[in-house]
Amino acid sequence: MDLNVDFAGIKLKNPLVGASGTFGYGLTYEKFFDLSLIGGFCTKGLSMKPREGNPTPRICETPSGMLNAIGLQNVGYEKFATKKMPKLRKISTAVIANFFGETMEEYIELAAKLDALEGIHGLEMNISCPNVEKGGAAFGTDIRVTEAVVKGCRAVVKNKPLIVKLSPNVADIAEFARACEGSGADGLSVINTLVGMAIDIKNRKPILANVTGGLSGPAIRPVAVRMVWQCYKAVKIPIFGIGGVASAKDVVEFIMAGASAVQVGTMNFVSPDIIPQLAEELPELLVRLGAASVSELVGVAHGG
Amino acid sequence: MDLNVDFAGIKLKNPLVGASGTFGYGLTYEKFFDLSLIGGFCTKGLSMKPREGNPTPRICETPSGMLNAIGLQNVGYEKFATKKMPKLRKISTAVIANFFGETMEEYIELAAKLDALEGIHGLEMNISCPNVEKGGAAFGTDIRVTEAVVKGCRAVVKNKPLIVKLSPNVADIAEFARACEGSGADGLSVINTLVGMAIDIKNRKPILANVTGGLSGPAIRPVAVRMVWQCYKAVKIPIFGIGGVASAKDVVEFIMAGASAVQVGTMNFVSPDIIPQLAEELPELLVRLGAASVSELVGVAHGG
Amino acid sequence: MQCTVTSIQSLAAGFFHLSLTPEKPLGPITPGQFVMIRCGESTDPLLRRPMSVADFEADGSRLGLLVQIAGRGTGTISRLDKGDQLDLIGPFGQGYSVPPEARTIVIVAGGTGVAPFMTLTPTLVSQGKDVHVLLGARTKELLLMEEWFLHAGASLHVATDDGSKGFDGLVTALMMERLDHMEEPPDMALACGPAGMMRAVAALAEHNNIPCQVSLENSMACGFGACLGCVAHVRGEKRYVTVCRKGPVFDSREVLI
Amino acid sequence: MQCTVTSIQSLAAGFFHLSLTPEKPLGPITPGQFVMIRCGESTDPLLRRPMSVADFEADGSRLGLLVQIAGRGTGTISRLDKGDQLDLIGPFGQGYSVPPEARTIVIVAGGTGVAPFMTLTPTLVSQGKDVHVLLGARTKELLLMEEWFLHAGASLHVATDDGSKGFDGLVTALMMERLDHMEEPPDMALACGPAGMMRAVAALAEHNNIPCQVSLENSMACGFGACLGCVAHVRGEKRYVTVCRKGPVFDSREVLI
Ligand SMILES: Cc1cc2nc3c(=O)[nH]c(=O)nc-3n(C[C@H](O)[C@H](O)[C@H](O)COP(=O)(O)OP(=O)(O)OC[C@H]3O[C@@H](n4cnc5c(N)ncnc54)[C@H](O)[C@@H]3O)c2cc1C
Ligand SMILES: Cc1cc2nc3c(=O)[nH]c(=O)nc-3n(C[C@H](O)[C@H](O)[C@H](O)COP(=O)(O)OP(=O)(O)OC[C@H]3O[C@@H](n4cnc5c(N)ncnc54)[C@H](O)[C@@H]3O)c2cc1C
Ligand SMILES: Cc1cc2nc3c(=O)[nH]c(=O)nc-3n(C[C@H](O)[C@H](O)[C@H](O)COP(=O)(O)O)c2cc1C
Ligand SMILES: Cc1cc2nc3c(=O)[nH]c(=O)nc-3n(C[C@H](O)[C@H](O)[C@H](O)COP(=O)(O)O)c2cc1C
Ligand code: FES
Ligand code: FES
Repeated sequence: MDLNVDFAGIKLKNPLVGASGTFGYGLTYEKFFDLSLIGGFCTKGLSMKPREGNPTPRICETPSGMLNAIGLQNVGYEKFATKKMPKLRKISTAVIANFFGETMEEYIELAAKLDALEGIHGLEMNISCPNVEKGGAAFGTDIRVTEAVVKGCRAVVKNKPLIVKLSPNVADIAEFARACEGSGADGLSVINTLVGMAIDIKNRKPILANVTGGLSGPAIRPVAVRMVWQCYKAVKIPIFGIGGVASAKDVVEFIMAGASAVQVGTMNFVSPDIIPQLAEELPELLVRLGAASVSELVGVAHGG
Repeated sequence: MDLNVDFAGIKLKNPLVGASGTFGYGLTYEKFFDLSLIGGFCTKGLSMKPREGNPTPRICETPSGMLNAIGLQNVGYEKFATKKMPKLRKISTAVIANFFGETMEEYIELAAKLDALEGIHGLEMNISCPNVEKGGAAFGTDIRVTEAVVKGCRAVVKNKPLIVKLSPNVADIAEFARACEGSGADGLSVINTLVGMAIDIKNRKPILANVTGGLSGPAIRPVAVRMVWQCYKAVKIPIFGIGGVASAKDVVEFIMAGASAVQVGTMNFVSPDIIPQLAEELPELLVRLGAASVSELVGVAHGG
Repeated sequence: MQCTVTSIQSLAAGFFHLSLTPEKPLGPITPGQFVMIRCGESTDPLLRRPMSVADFEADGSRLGLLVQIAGRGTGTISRLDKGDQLDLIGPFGQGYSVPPEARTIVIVAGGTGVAPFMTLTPTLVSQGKDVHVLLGARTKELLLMEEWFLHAGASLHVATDDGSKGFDGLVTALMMERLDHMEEPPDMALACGPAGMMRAVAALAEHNNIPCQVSLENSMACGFGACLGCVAHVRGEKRYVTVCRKGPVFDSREVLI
Repeated sequence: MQCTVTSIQSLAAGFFHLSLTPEKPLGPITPGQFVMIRCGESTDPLLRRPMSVADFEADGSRLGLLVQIAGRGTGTISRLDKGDQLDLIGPFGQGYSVPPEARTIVIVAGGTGVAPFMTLTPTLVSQGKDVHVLLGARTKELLLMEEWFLHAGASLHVATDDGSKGFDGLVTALMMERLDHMEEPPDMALACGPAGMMRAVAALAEHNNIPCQVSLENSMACGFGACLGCVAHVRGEKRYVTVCRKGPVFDSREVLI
């Protein structure tokens, strides 16, 4: 069974990739399995400077999902490049650097650095984070800002595929997909978390210290599949399907909706070896579905 | 314990209302309990003419939720007014007429008729349905269209509270809340279903005949609570909290986020007598939380 | 309604029979009606699962279900033990209705589709009717409740897809064969099983001018007419009917199967 | 890792002890480490629940958990029977670490906080240390594992909030009283229990200049350092540490409790 996927030039040995923020810098999972078994992973979202993230509580379980308000805690570019990369270069798996900035300049500066960093196979721009220059609304919910930041990064990212991770908190995701494609993106990641919240009724206040958080897990899968479907209709660049993947069936669901590969997030917390497990189960399911490769199923649910 | 709520002039004997499309025309639930035990209910969405709805399959279960694409099947205004209302007038519970139109004119025509219909306590405008004049995008995802249709209905609804039910499939729900308030709405219902979909991997096509459907149930509760929270900050008119209510705890969560009352939808399917059950459990929970009435808890999670 | 599991018995690989005693009698039941069962207390799976009432006491003080393990919900139920509780609501829907003047009845059942006929067959026999039961399954081991129908006094014919027992082929082919054998066409056909089988039985019955009732297994969210999710198309009209309320048993000419 | 339940025993209303045999030994365990257990196969509840390892074999070929029914997850676990399977991963985190030179140890445990001390206490006693165990609970019936600690050779003192047994008051008040009674301050204090109790024990220990280790029970999504959800504030710095990886046991002066 051919599980290989060429995702915008990134060679994945299977279509299963660890999602940003749920996979650390990869090494956390080494105690559970051999990282070379998986297609690749996206790093925890990187910023120029280290960030300590939000106060606690940062997480909260919800029906078939969870809320997180980690606040983009990360070690920062320098430490990532000097402490994590040397180890990651030795592992035969695709390393995709997820990154963000608080300002347009920070995005561009970091994109340029990551583009030059040896051992990084692709860049994934997280545009769901607050734009401090624009009063804190997410970059990725304003179409003009999205275009500007993608174009800005595109101009400096010359060696590696540039993937844009879309925010689902918009009315028309297809419009954003087209804007990213038009601004030079090589691929899309669909979707980031939905904004949600929960209340601590005993203490009469939001559970999360940050008030709102990102909803992830199986609960959001129907929304994610729909958005992948819409993006597939809208653009020609490949799409990572993300949101609640928990079984080989779910992987195929995203692929048939139009994803070239999928990312697994929250379920890594529940079953840390879920990605290699899915890689093992996938071929059998594909055979049962009469498919000889992953690629022949991409978007088939859209019909002829 | 005082469970009474005055919702924009609609007297509810408790803050528990059946959500539109999950409660038929009320009478379906008479075999499970005495309808006078509940605060009220919203009718299945009404249109001027009867509608047969979408082809099947129309529903599909998802993790802690379900997708539906019923397609707004309903008996139409005339049959509702002549066949259902005579029975409903005999029941001591608030009857809120949920309605929609395919065009601005249909909305306004129907709003005027419902405003004049005896026994209806309030009107709930569903603005999540496709605008046929504008290529099928939902009325409620375009701020100008939302304002226009709310103003249009407001002008003819002279006797009864006019509640607008918001679509959650937007980037900034607060903007829509403000637009509705500014256009004369007396209350808001937050939220309608999220757009989702699921794929039948065996047959390589969407499960729902309509391709996409509305996601409801506990899965969406965190998104709904967040949107109620945002709307409460944005407007002064009362809010129905809707989305995944399954327990008395959930009721209080919505109230503390800013809802004056809640609507229960999908969980009616699982436990047809859940609304009177919640009405029974609520007082005890309120006592445990140190509250003497529902109203004193509205929005308390926002702090002083 | 909470019910106590009074017995749970494996019938064949992936099939079992559950006997239940409700807290309070459910009230009168008609064969072909169904209950909606809750599979666990979690919100995943969220919705109740529809199950035909198989054997039962007339007042609903005891009922049996014949369950095929199809997925997570039925899997959970299969792990219940005697003494455990099961939450169900119902009975719902319209069952089979056989007019007094019908003398010869052909019953066609596939898989757990035998459930509604467990109580109906002995009733019809006791009314002096000539009842022919045709049971189908993939293979011999999966023929459910053969003994029961033998004892019920019906004339029993079985079909297996692999020919391991009885007629070699689909139960609908067996039906065709039986219709050829009968001197007079039966007054009525009653069927329950997968959609494909329902379609074939309906076509055969129509072709032979036999009034036929089929049971539909559309996906259901509520089971009692509130969600409008389960609808079937009314034949020749642009109109839907709720399977849970107007069915699940329909005259085969009434709906598109 | 699948484990077989070899026994499940109710200890008091809402508390039970679970004995488990993993498919394969988990490997070496330190008291204070924890495992993450899956509560059912559904996605609701979704996340694993952290549980301290209570009693165990050194190689992790058997382990016991002391569980308080706090909600749905632990409720599900409480209904397991002998022979059932339980899915867990771990052990994770850093346990208690008592330096060889520490001679006198005060252990303060509330509720299921006794768990990590079930194996640690006899170990410390066997090393010739003078171990004082202070157990607290709301009322007499909820004092867990008293017998165990009596047999372990520690000097045992109990406190109940309602005075129904032992010291009348909080276990931290009992600790204060014991400290007054001791001729020399102990070399070390080890504590496990609710956050409020941890704060009080830490304050007392600090006030008396006793090195103190506390165990934190922050909410955890993963348990192994991947989600960054469980962090605690490092005292005096603008920096967080993961409780699941750098803890759950910390020197009380290291983190904000
Ligand atoms: C009126 C009626 C009576 C029924 N009577 C019986 C009976 O007596 N015995 C019995 O074993 N089964 C019966 N069924 C079918 C039974 O409801 C499904 O097998 C069950 O819902 C599957 O649940 P699950 O969680 O185990 O499987 P799931 O994990 O939900 O699904 C497994 C497979 O079953 C299909 N499925 C899911 N729900 C339904 C549904 N409502 N109808 C048909 N297929 C479905 C799915 O598409 C999937 O392919 C009846 C169905 C209806 C509508
Ligand atoms: C390192 C560690 C070790 C633990 N050891 C034990 C132990 O040995 N025995 C034991 O009985 N319990 C222990 N706990 C607490 C245990 O994890 C929670 O009681 C359990 O997760 C509750 O799950 P539930 O589904 O039953 O309750 P839920 O329905 O999830 O919640 C019920 C209540 O418990 C609270 N809660 C939920 N999750 C946690 C959590 N992770 N930490 C603290 N409170 C929580 C909720 O806020 C709520 O008030 C430990 C926790 C940690 C972090
Ligand atoms: C704890 C946590 C932290 C996350 N951090 C990031 C991040 O730093 N950058 C990012 O682009 N996405 C982040 N995400 C989003 C995930 O990568 C993924 O898009 C989302 O969780 C949906 O997938 P899932 O349902 O499989 O978890 C985070 C998600 C979780 C649960
Ligand atoms: C089967 C079904 C039909 C619905 N039909 C309507 C409708 O006609 N009009 C409307 O405004 N909302 C409709 N809704 C949305 C619900 O009223 C409610 O807003 C939504 O389901 C979220 O609440 P819940 O999670 O409690 O179900 C429908 C929902 C379901 C599940
Ligand atoms: S199942 Fe809900 S209407 Fe039939
Ligand atoms: S629980 Fe996930 S990092 Fe600690």
